[in-house]
Amino acid sequence: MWNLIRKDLILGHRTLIVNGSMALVAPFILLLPDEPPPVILYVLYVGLMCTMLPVGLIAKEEKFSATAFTCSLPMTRRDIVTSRYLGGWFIAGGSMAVVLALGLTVGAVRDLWSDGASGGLLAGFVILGLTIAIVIPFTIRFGMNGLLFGLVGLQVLGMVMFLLALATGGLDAVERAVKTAVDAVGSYHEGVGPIGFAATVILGVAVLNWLSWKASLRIFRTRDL
Amino acid sequence: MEDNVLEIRGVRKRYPGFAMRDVDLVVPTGHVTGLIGPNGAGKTTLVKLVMNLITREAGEIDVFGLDNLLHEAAVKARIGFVYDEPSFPHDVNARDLGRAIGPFYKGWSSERYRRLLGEFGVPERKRFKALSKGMQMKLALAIALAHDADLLLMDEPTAGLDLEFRRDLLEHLAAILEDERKSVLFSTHVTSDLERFADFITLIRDGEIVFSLPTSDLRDAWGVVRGAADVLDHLDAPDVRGVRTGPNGVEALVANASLARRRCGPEVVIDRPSLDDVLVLMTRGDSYVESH
Amino acid sequence: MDELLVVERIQKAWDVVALDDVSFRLPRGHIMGIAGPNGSGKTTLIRLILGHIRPDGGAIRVFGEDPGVCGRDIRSRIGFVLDRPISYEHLSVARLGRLVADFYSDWDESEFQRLLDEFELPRQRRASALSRGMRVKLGLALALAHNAELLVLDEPTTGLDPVFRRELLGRLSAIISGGRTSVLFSTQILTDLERVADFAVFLRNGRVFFSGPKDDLLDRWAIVRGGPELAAAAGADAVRGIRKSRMGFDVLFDDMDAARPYCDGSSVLERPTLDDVFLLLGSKESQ
Amino acid sequence: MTGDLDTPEMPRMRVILSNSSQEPIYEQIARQIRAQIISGELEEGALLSSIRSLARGLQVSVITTKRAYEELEREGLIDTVGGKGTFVAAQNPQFLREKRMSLVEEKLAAAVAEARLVGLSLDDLSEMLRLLAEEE
Repeated sequence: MWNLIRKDLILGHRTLIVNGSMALVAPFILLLPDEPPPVILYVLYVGLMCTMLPVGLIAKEEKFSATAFTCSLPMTRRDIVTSRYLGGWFIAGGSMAVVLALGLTVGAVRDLWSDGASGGLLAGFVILGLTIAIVIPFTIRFGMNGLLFGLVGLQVLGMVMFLLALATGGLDAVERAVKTAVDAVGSYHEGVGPIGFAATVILGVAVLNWLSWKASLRIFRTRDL
Repeated sequence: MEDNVLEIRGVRKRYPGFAMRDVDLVVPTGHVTGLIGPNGAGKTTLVKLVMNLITREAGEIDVFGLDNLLHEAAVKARIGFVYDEPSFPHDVNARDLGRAIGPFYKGWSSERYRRLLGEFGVPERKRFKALSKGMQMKLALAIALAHDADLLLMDEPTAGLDLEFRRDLLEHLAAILEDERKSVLFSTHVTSDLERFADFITLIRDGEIVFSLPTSDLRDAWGVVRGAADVLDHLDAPDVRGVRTGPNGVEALVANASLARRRCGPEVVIDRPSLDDVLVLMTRGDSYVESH
Repeated sequence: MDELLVVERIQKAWDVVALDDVSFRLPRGHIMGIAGPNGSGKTTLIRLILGHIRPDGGAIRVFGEDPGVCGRDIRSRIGFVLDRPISYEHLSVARLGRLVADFYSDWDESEFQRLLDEFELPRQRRASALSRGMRVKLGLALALAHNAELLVLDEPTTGLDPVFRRELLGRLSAIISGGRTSVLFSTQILTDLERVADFAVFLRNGRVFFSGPKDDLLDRWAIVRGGPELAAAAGADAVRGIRKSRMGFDVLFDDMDAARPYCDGSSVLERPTLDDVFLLLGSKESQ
Repeated sequence: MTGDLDTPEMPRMRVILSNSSQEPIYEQIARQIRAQIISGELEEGALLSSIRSLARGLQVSVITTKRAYEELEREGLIDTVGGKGTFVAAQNPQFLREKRMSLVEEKLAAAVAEARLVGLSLDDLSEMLRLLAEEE
């Protein structure tokens, strides 16, 4: 399994360097506006950029139809899918830790953490887990352009729903729904306290990844290369 | 040690416009089996099924006596695989590939890999995209040959390569075959390479195995009867494997040349068939025949 | 017999010598096959003939003109099928035909349609979706439809199966049978050259080691396969190539009678195949 | 790059194959090895190349060299000792000559059968034999 991740690192090192340096620099854009963003937004942004690293590797392999070669290595399809998830967490998590750590050396970034480091870290973990769980099966099934179309499609879908809500005057209904969801989470947070809340979130992300892993297995197992 | 390195039983696979029904094939250990057949006959499908790159509707495949689904990793660890369009990420070079792939194989030797790259003339640091198609193929061959595989599974490994390289490759395979535990399954359109070198020839057409025979049988027992159209009347029907009619006479492929000789007498031309002849004459439909 | 193509002492080099003193002639109504290892200059030669590049030295005459100078109207009388994808290949076969038709004054639409039927080419399918063999046939149809007098094909049969190759070679023979058109094709598969070519040119490292009727090679030349004693034959002037074999040497002679004295009881004297010629021509492995 | 066929202790066995002759390759191999055994070039007890290294050397199929060795073994000219290799069998000249004579007889009988089938008379056949004898 680790051979597969090692292979991706070696064969994809050029892409990793490119995406990695972007992930390193980009968060500083958040510091441009005079009023500093909440730490959660900063961590979310770093998380998103870092998950693009492993996803970029998978997409590249699909683009050059090198997946057939990977499958000719002495590995089962299960190993390959699992290595995508472990690799995803390892590369994205690792790079995120590095970016956040380096960020601390910059004063302005350090201040962001003052109002709730734990919340930020939890948010980082969640964004990592969510992106990996959603993007990997998508890329395995539809490959590189599938991923791009998917992302664009999501945005378009979001806009359409927004316009629909606007047109049908249901905007405040949507608002109310979002508000109640946020309140529910807030009250649940009070109810079980920060530790309990963090535990349920982590559990939730873990279950989501497990389900996504299962889905990817089924997709990949029946795919003709 | 298995006497058959590869056994395919009752395999079924369908694509739009192509169907493989209940294919059985046995590839003996310690020998070179040449796989020939027109484009779209199912050569690539067979190779991909063995490597489990594509799914199958039915059938079992044993490699080295192991079921290639239950023991997928163990089987693939002992196969050197060359696919007719080698596909690696475009920005990697031979050195990266060696470092990335070596650990997967117990028998991998980076010294042998470098020697092969040198012999095939593959630059170690040039990016894959910058290599010519022939050079990309040589890189794929170097990788397949570098881990001392027990079965070399090659789908059209010499397309577009010149005769000198093809002969060098056959030399490499012959050296490997001195160890009778090694085997080669080699699909190619350039059948002249297989003529003397392959031990067995398997002809596949429209998803069906037409025959699997020792090459020497095809070469020494079979014949191509060339003459006027009436020559067919002399021939023994079950013995005729294929006929092509052309503007200046007919060509009939027979499985027993000496019998045909006795039937047709000394003045009829009976040549030793080339593998191209066998393939062309056994493919139905005499579309265009050259007027030459 | 007028010569459609005359190549005279051509020199061409980039950082390495691509072609060195290459000469040959192709008369009308014949097929010439060019053979040589990868990188021996075949493609460079074809690009020179099409006027895409100019020689450093020597001269090329296509229909008596220099393709580098008046390339345009020469190219209208040449049909070429190159290894590269066809331009405008996103168009369907039929529309590609209409587009190409505008380039050629003497385009013959009915001939093009007839050829599409004869070659069994699907009119509505996009050129890019055609199989490799179909693409070569499309190139042929396009070339013949503007009744090109010289067909130039760069490795047309590479990657095609023997059935398709034999059919394609059959078409090349049919094309020249009218006596008006000549065909020049490069190949790595020497049995193809053996089957249809009238003339053969063998290139190695940019130099011509044989140029002439293919049948000379098959009917006049000879090969002696024998033991170590054959090393002595290396000096003979009829020897065109000598190569080590496991048991001794294979020696290529350009004349059977010149070879006979070197053949004692235990060695073999026979006609060479073009594979033998390819491997032995120009090699001097006796030292 | 083509490793040497003969390991030191193996004698120089000389087999030259013709691509164009009608004689099957395995027969060409058998014929030449038989001739070298009978002529004494390959003495008794000499170790021959293995089936596989001969196949590699001559660039032919392993089945072809196996068939040639099987034929020679049937004729008692060579024998294979499991695991150790194939050796030239013990020959005594008398036994050898007899075997050669019977071989010639066999071939002539086959020629007579073929001739009868094709309607050649005895005179035609002997004429053909005379021509062939002179040509050699």
